[in-house]
Amino acid sequence: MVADAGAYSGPAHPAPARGRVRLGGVFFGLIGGPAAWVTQLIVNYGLASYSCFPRIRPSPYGLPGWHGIWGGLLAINLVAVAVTVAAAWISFRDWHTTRGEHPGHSPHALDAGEGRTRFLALVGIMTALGFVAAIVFDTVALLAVPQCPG
Amino acid sequence: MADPELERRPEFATATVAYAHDLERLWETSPGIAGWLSTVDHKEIGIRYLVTAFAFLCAGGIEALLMRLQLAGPDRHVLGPHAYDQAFSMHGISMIFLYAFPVLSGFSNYLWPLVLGSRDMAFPRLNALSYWIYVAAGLFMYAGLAIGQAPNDGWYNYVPYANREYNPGMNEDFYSLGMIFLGISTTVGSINFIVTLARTRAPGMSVNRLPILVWGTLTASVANVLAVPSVSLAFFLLWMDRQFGTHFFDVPQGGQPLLWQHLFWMYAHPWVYALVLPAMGIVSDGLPTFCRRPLVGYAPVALATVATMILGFGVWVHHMFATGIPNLALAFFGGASIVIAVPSAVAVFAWTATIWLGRPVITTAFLFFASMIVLFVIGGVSGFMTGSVPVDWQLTETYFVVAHIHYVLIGINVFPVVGGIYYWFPKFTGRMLDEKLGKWNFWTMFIGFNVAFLPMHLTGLWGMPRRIYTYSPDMGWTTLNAITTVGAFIFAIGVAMLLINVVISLRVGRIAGANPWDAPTLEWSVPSPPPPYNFAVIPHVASRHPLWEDRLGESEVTSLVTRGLLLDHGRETIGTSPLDGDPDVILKMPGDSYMPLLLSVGLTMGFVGLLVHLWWLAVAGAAVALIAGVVWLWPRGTLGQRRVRHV
Amino acid sequence: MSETARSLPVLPVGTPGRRSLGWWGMLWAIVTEGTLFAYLLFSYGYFAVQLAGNWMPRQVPPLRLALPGIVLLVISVPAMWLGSFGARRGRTVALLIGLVLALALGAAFGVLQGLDWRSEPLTLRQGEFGSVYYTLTGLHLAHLAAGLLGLLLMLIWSALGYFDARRHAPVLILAAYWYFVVVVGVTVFVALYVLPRVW
Amino acid sequence: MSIRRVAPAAAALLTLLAQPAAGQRPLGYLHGEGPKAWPVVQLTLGLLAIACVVVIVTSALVVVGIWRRRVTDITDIRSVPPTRAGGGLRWIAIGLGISGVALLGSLIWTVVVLAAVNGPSRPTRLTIEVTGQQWWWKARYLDDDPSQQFITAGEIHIPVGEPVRVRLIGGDVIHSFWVPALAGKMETIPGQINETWIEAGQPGIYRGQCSEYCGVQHAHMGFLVVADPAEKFAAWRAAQLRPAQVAVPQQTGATLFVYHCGACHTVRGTGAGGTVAPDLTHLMSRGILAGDVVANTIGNLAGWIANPQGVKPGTRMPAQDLSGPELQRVVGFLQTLK
Repeated sequence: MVADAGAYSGPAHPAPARGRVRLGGVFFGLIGGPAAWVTQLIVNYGLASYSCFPRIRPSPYGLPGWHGIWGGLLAINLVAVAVTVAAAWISFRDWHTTRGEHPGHSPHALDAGEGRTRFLALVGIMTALGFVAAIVFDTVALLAVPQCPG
Repeated sequence: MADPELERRPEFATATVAYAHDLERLWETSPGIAGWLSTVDHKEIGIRYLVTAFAFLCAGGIEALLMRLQLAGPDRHVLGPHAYDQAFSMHGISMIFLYAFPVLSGFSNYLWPLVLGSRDMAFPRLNALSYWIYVAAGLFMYAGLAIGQAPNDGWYNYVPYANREYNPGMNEDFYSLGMIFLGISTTVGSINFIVTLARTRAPGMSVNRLPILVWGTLTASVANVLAVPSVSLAFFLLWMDRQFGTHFFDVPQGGQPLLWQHLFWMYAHPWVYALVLPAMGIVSDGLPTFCRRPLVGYAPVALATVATMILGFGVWVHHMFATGIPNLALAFFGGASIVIAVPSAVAVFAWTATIWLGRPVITTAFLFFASMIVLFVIGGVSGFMTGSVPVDWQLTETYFVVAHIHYVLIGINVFPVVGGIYYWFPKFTGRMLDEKLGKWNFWTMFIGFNVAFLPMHLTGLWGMPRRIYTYSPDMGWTTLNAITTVGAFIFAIGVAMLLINVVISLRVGRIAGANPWDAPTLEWSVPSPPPPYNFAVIPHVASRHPLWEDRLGESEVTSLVTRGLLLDHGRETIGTSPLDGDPDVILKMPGDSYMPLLLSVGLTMGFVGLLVHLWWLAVAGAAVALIAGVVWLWPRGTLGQRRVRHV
Repeated sequence: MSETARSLPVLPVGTPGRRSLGWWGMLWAIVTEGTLFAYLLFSYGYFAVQLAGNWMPRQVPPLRLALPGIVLLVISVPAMWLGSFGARRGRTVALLIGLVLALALGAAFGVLQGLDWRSEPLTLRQGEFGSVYYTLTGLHLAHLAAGLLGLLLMLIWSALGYFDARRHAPVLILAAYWYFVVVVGVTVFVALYVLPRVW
Repeated sequence: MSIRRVAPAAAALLTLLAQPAAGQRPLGYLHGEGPKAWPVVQLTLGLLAIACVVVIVTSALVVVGIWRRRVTDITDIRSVPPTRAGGGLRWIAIGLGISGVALLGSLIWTVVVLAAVNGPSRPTRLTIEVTGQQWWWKARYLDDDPSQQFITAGEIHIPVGEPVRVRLIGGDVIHSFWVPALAGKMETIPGQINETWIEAGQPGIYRGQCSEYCGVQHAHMGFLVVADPAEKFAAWRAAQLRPAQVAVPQQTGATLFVYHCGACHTVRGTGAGGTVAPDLTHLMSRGILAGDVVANTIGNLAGWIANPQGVKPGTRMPAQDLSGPELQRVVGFLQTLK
């Protein structure tokens, strides 16, 4: 058995630019959008369903005092969009500082995924943009469907 | 000088014959029944998972064929209503819980350490435990069928019908306890996958170099960790209601039937994605091999996998559109259910582009993978229709949904799985499956499946409700049902062809060699079948296609496959950091052990005791499990737990 | 072959603290068990919303035994911390003292909870609240029992000299689990004993 | 093949599937007969057309993609070296763009329909409380005046062209109220009250069916919704309010009925006052028996009473120990319940 400890020469590190970004920012970029989306979905669902189906029977015209929640629901969605855009921006910043991590332009980074730091930044951008779309899809409902069955 | 038992610099070299021989001695399972019962080799366990899952597939398939005979025409008497109800319930349970997920666990168990460049899963014994519990839980639920008291409320088991008042037999007790039992297996298996991924990859395998299969199973595992408690809790509460008179779902006392639906679907919707994402991963990894081209859009496809699962957690209410929830609240989930098509579209276009831009080599595995794209799209668009709230009010609980779920589960699970078997059988056994029989196998399954289930959409649109044991001739469903029954039998013949091919090829199949498909990933760098230690030297990965690097010519560095880390001071593998795969520990892996088996025997005793109210048996089972657990965890000198005292 | 060679560092062998696989496994076990309690608390909240005020028993569970119990359980956190601190530094005495204290405090909580059950006028079959109350506290007690068993094992293993400054992963793993049990205990306490009072 | 040519063709095919034989498929929902059903039918057909186009286009892409550069001899796999030809990302971008637009469009259409069928366009004058029971349907016609309320089973009459509110009660387990030609499903859930509404645009008999699995006879839990013109409906309603008149020749049959069946069934005007089974006061005004297992003919009625478990295995209705002549008398009495 050949013992040449110390003579190890592995390939280059997969993320040479990892020192240039903050790990917390990377994670926020990745989970900010999904977290905002899931929060607005569940909170809006709870409010919308409670306001016209409290307990055992529906309240066709809505609970007294709950008529104004439409604006609240919309506001929640806007906050969610803002958080997601912030996540996109942080990811974009990380992408900007690390895009030279590996040879190859950005389509190549999408296709092959080399350069771990810039890969995560790119994934963060896509995630956030995707979840902006998801939140918009939920907001469409708010614009058309009445709060209660009537 | 530091104690070499506690820290050392791993040697780096090429494997010699003597060294490989040492590894063989360290890692091999002892022969005979003793080794068979105590092995923790992930490859052995993976194969067992696959074989057991196929056994349950066949059982569920026989139930399906009986149902199809009953429904082949109006007013038939093949099965009575009681038998039919148990048949469709056991069919669902078998296919969803005992086949579809475990079969993917089988692939992942076998393949993960090989594609990740490791020597075993993070917790080999937990792996064995997970398998034994799976078998025990499956047999536990089938024991109900054997005594004619199988679960009879469908796989989603709505209360209050599942309550004791309406369902006084033991049927639902088998289901409740069986699902809690099975949940243990799923949970420990999932944790095992997650930690394996986080900690035991080959050096250099950063997260951007993971095969998509790994992304699929990882995502499914995280989802299971978060979702399985929901269903275990639901079944536990149901069992408490049934046995101890609690009031969770008991309406006269204020119990909430919709709470069951929430808990069940919060689990079951993510679960459905857990049944398909690893299978989509199989296609994402298999298709490029045969298209002679890396997968188009690795990053978007990896992201789509994860995003599907995240969105999958937010759509559980779309199973509850008809429960009276106000329309606005439903509309939010309608939006989520429609937007979930976006990541699916990413995957579909990535696969299609891979085919267009590659040079497809038409093998049986390729046919299964490529046909899956079409079946996936059909299952996807019918799912998209059910996401539209008002349309779903009509579609739900009709055969349209039955068609949808079969396109999803057969199209996106069975087809990739069978393709995966054609693809990896050479790796598993060292022999190729017969390609000629394979083509027959594919076309029979493909035609049979579509004959059975494509017309079923129309059966649904023409109003046939699901779970009815018979129908009258004036409903207009006779012809369609007859066609579906014919298709189901053709499909069954196709599955039988696969089994025949496996049996024949095991004996006379062409010898495969290490890499018969000229595939790019690490598992093809080791002999077929792989030695018990997988890798003589731990490889060092420099790209996502270690075996194609020379020809793709885009990486200025190359992965090291034949030269690598020598780890032979006992059963060892390398531990690496989660993001970048930097080596940070030399892991000592446990040897074979009877404790996983003993622990699952104890748990089985416990659950049987709870089922039949033999409390002493339950306590004895718990005691056996406890003893097995303590022995299992007892620190061992050879593991480095105890300091070796140099006197 | 790349010339950007990196020499491999000296690596620890076996199960060094938080690099051990067991620690990572425990983290995820905590995640899944925590989720279990989250779903149960969700069910509790669901009943609270659906049944409004009509489901609380006339007497909410008394604090007489529960309050001292939860205080003891919280005090077990520094005890457990002392134990794991001792393990990390190889100070066996601190390790043993911490483990014994945590074991005693945890057991005391269990005994008080058991006494509480006995003195409780509520029963398992008494409405939703009774069902939720016993299921939540019962599941927590089951997790506590597992923790106590773990503590007992750690005591035995420590006494046998299995742990030192370099090898102590099981203690850290158990400590993580124990903190989880305490957090769940406090959450359950707040949900069952405090919230009904401030409603 | 362009999408523009495929879409109308698919839509035409779907319309063909939906329209001609509607009457032969009484539970089909590709045709609707009321303002609540029409927008949903259009949406269903629209989404179905989109779905078909997507399937056809992607299948064609896959098949052509395989065909054009295929290698059939698999022993050659090594002779086809792996390469990375560029341009694949464009596929994903274009595909995402098209599907995103289609999805957003479908969602907007969905919420518009959802808003349209959210509630009746006019105030409702009639509310029917429908209870799902294992395995039959009870309907109580509500009225502010208790004397104007009555209960019937299996057959719900409504006035044509008028929205009717349906209040859904779960009698035992969860069932689902579904009249495909008029509206989608709504579950009847014990412990909560759901509300929906239906409106028939045309007079007719619409078949309904329980559509949530509810036990062994889930298959036989049908009902009928009969939409009548206003006058006819009013006459029916007036008739239903009347108690039964027991003619002298039927006295024995009525007594036997009260003794054997009265604990479960009600016939107003007799001593039979049970509430766990269908109200039979106007049994002969209904076309179906036992949750639509059989048509309401004299033979079926006698057979059903004589051997309920044979007709509908698992039904809650127990067999009665009636001799042949007794059975005839009971059936004879029931035949008078017009």
